[in-house]
Amino acid sequence: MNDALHLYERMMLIRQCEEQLNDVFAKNLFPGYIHSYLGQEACAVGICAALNDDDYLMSNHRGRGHYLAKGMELRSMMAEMFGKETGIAGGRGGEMHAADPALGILGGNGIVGAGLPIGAGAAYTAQLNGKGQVAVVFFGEGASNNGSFGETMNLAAAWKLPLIMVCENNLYAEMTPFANTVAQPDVAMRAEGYGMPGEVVDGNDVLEVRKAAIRAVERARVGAGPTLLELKTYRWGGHFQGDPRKYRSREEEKAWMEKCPLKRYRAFMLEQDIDAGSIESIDLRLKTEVEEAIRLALAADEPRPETALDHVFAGEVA
Amino acid sequence: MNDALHLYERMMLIRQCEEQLNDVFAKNLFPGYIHSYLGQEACAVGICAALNDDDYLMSNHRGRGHYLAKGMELRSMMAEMFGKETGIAGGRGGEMHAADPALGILGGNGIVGAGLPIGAGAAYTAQLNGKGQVAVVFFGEGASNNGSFGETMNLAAAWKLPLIMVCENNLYAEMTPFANTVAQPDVAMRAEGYGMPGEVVDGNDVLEVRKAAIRAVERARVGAGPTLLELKTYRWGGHFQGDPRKYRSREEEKAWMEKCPLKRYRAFMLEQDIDAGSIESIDLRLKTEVEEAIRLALAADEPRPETALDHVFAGEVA
Amino acid sequence: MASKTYCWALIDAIHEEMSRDETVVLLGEDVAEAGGAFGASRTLLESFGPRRVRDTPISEEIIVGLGVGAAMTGKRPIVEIMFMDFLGLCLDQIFNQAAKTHYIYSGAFKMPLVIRTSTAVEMGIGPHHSQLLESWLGHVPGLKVVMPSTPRDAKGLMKAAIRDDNPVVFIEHLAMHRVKEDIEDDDFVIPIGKADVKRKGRDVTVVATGLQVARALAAADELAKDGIEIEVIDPRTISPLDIDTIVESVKKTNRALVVTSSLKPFGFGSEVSAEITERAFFHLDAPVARLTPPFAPAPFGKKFDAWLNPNAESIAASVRSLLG
Amino acid sequence: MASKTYCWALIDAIHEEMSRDETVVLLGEDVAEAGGAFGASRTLLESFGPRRVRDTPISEEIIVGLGVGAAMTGKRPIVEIMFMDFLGLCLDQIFNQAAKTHYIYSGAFKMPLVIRTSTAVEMGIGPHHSQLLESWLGHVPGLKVVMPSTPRDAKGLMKAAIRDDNPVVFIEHLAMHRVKEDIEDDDFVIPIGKADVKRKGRDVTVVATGLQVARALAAADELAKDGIEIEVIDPRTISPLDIDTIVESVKKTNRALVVTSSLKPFGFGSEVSAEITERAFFHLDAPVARLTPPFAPAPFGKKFDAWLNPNAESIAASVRSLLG
Ligand SMILES: Cc1ncc(C[n+]2csc(CCOP(=O)(O)OP(=O)(O)O)c2C)c(N)n1
Ligand SMILES: Cc1ncc(C[n+]2csc(CCOP(=O)(O)OP(=O)(O)O)c2C)c(N)n1
Ligand SMILES: [Mg+2]
Ligand SMILES: [Mg+2]
Repeated sequence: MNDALHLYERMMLIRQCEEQLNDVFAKNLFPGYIHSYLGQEACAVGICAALNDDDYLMSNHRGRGHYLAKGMELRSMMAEMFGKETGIAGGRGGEMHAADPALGILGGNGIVGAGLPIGAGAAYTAQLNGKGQVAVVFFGEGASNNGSFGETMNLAAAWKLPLIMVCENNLYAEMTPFANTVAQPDVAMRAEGYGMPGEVVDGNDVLEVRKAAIRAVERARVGAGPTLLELKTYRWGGHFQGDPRKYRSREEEKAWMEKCPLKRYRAFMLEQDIDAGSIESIDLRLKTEVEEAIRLALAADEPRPETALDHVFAGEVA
Repeated sequence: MNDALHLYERMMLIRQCEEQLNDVFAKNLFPGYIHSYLGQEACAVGICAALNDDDYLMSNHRGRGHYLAKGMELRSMMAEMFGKETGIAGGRGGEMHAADPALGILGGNGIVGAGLPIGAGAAYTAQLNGKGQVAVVFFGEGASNNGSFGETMNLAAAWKLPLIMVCENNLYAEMTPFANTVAQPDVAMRAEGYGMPGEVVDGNDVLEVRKAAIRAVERARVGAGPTLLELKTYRWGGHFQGDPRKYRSREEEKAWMEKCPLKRYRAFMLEQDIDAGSIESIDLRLKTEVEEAIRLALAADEPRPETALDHVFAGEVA
Repeated sequence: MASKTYCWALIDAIHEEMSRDETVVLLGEDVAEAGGAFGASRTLLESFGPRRVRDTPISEEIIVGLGVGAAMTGKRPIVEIMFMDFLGLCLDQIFNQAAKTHYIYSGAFKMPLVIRTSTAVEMGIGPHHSQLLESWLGHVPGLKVVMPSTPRDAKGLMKAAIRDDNPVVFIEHLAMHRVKEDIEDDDFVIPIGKADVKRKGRDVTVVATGLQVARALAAADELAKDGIEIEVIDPRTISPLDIDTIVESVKKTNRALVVTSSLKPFGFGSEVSAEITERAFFHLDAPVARLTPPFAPAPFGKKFDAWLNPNAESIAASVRSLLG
Repeated sequence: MASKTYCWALIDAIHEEMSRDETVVLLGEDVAEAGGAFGASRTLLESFGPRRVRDTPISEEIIVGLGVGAAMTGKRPIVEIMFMDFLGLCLDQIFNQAAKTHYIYSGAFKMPLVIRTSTAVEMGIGPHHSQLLESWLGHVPGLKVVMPSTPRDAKGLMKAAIRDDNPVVFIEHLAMHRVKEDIEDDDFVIPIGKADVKRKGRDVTVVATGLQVARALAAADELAKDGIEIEVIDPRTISPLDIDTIVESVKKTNRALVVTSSLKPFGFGSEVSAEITERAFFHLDAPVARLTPPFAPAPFGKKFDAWLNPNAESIAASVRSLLG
């Protein structure tokens, strides 16, 4: 698949996952909360387009987009979301946790902000390895108010770690508008004070995101240090599915849905003379693939409860 | 005493304390570590010159200068440093902890950075009270790398708290030069990204410090929000007395001692035709007062060890 | 008298205290505009305004620190840490600052601070949202820790916590938020540090906390059918623990079981066991038993939780084996 | 064979492991240029260079987080938290991240991380620098916790900790840094999870940790003069605890005393007491006794510390009262 189509394909894969999961949730077939990635597809896909398999990625509680963009296998990821035995973490991680060491995907997190220091640790490994690897850490604008954010910016800058700090600013942290918790709404502006570059990017434009990512990754690979990218975007759904979203207007939501990253990119592709047929066939294939993944996930066994006692410790080596 | 002499008097009081305590330490008569304030006198005095008794002050592990500048009674403070029964905290706080609610002095701290959120809490009280009070929190440049710093800047700015964040940048955190742990050496530059003003000030010039403090306090009193002041200064001694200071050169120390805040201010006073005699009489008086305070502290009783069980809880009101 | 949920009982408690004392304030993530992440501070913003009921950034350390500073300067703050799984981000402010300040300065500052927090134990939300960590807090001198198991207890203890001049960590069980109970309309407090005998019995003393109280009572009904009468004690306060009430009961029953949703090693059960043993050893006919989840994190999913946690059946079985 | 201090034994251990395995790195405040705030990493920067031995900012959360991320990606980091009193600033990274990652992902990531930390308990430095908090850590599944009481144990356990694929919190007693012992020159490890019987005896089992081990041995000498022979067991590992060795001893002595420098409620003594009682109840002639400081913060000054903490005399007295 060519590059242009690949970006689209990844975004559509995420879109399909998120839409179909919402349907599953509406039918009461999903166990627990869904932190939807709907509307933010261009962020994960644009960033990961700049990464290699051996680059590291640390995610957060809203991770499906990140996982899929970095290449996680769909079915075992999906099964994990449902907490099934066939899930990539054996069904113990659930909706907020999936990982794949082979792709450098270091997992999700239930603790807001906690991924930042871990991402820095992976970047330190990359620096020690000296093979030009980088680490990316995704976090929300809400997380940027946690202490871990300042510690990470400072240390990454001081050590010139190959770390790309990606803030997905979707304007809300749970039910609280970001504007209510800050005096200055651009997270990227905090970078300079710590001695690292920060950049605001249109997070709904996958090409802009990819461009910014390539610049940041380039810097990181050559030892020039970290970058903070703030991707301005929007969480179409509530904090979790079912959240009544009283804290914002339906108009605001509609305005942002107009800026749909897929719609925008589809228009661009058509301008580039990519034929509508190949786009449609991707849509159809992914729809089916995701349906199948969800079907399999629903049908899969729950883990045996006794397995709760496995893996508390790794085997000893001493 | 006029204003000009008052600044001098406070600085000299601190200077006397620090020098005489070093002597006591050298004679092995001090119980534990001394975190010397020698060289930083203009910071505490310049800032506190802008404060009223009902303004709040939160200190850190290097607190004697702050306590004295805000007006803490010398003898009970000194006795506290020695852990004596007559100490202002009953001798249980020791060298890192003294407080006086009547003067808004909320205490020292053994945990680097932990005073910042507490200072913000006092500022929130001030804001609620609506009587134009402000809160000041002192911390080192090393503390600015702790998570609490970012959290405090952000919240103080978002809530427009009447908080003056005073970073005494004395270039070292324990044995580690600040430059080794940051990419950007001006702590004040971090303020803007959080939407609050930050200012670098010559921390060895008491008049400059006072000017900056007055500006910041003014802003705070009228509800315009917090300010970050970075006072560039130098810790003449080691991190604690006895530290061999291998991490820096004797030349660097000498160069900074040339910039002695007292020497500088004395020169200014003489230029202002303040007569040398009144300066000298201050010197003499303070020397004696501090000698006396130390003599009393040394002679005072240790607290009875059983009192270790007092004050674990306050009496119940429910 | 009105029937109230655990959640509304808490809101009522805070509402009443905020009305009677204007120094009471409520700070935390989503507590104001959203009425609480779990709806447990609804109406408070409307009643008391945005200065006293205030949304904070996601900054756990300063959330508690704000409370410490405000409490030292004359306010009676309630600060909220949404899940107690997040304690690791703010524990310094709790154990070194809130709990020690009165002590260090020999009483110069009171610390009338309530740290309101929740456990979602057994709700299937996975390893970072399913922990009950009262044992950590019980190890801290200068801190009080309460954990109510009924709406009425929740209300009375919240009011006591707000009026207390010491820092109190108030642990809510989210899984109980919708449980209902009749609660009188008058002003009342439930004293911190006082256990409640939820059922009288003679054969075995069962000390149960939080979610396990109702299960112990269910087990009691079952066991009664076989003529076994257990005494169910809910300590309600984790620290300081009302060990006297427990020991008195054990002296009568000669057997004790401790049931918790928190982990066994270095846990609540160990503390109660050690205390009972120390004080009533020669009254014991059998060693104090501890019934807890096994020593592992809680994976995602309710099936795991159901398997891991004590329930009425396993409580009844433990009682029988103690007698057996 | 060479006589080594506790401090140098630790440096040697790290030196040896850094030499044999280049994935071992050391990160923390003042660990590199200054050779450690307490001199406990001297020579390591010179030997292994600034990429592997690195000074960090005063950022406790990221210090541990760096270790977590590096351990997940193939390194074997040792990260240092200067005093364990600072745990409240980094506990999330320890208990939610380091301890649970292997578990959550069903073993996809190993976590060969050592969190090196110190207690200055009993050194008179005051309330924020005098705490022993091993009980918190022992409550965390997936975490190992060791606390050596001699230079040789320190060396062998540090080497074992570095080679372990699990997160290990390594607690050093600063007050013991200058204690000396002969240590063999060959490569050896002391297995984590194995208690050490420091003295054989028949009358009372004394379980002592850290600073209290030497005092228990001193008390043993005193008591022996009166024909009382205590068995002194140093668990060395706090979690997982080698309860078998302890219980075996109690089955012989029928009496047990636990002595620690950490606080009693929800503490180490409670855990050991509960476990002994559960497993050896019918062998016990008396309740398990716990000798600890009283439940209060530690004020500034050595006199307070001396009054608060157990010592050889109070240990001997407790043993006598257990016997009689
Ligand atoms: C330390 C911590 N505090 C609070 C929460 C509860 N919580 C979960 S998601 C969330 C909002 C996060 O907002 P943001 O970082 O903007 O990410 P988004 O959900 O918008 O993607 C909060 C407060 C948590 N999980 N961890
Ligand atoms: C959280 C925490 N980390 C580390 C320490 C140990 N420590 C005490 S003072 C200090 C240096 C602080 O440096 P700075 O903030 O610049 O203040 P200064 O001592 O220079 O006045 C350190 C690391 C501590 N007390 N608390
Ligand atoms: Mg957001
Ligand atoms: Mg400094």
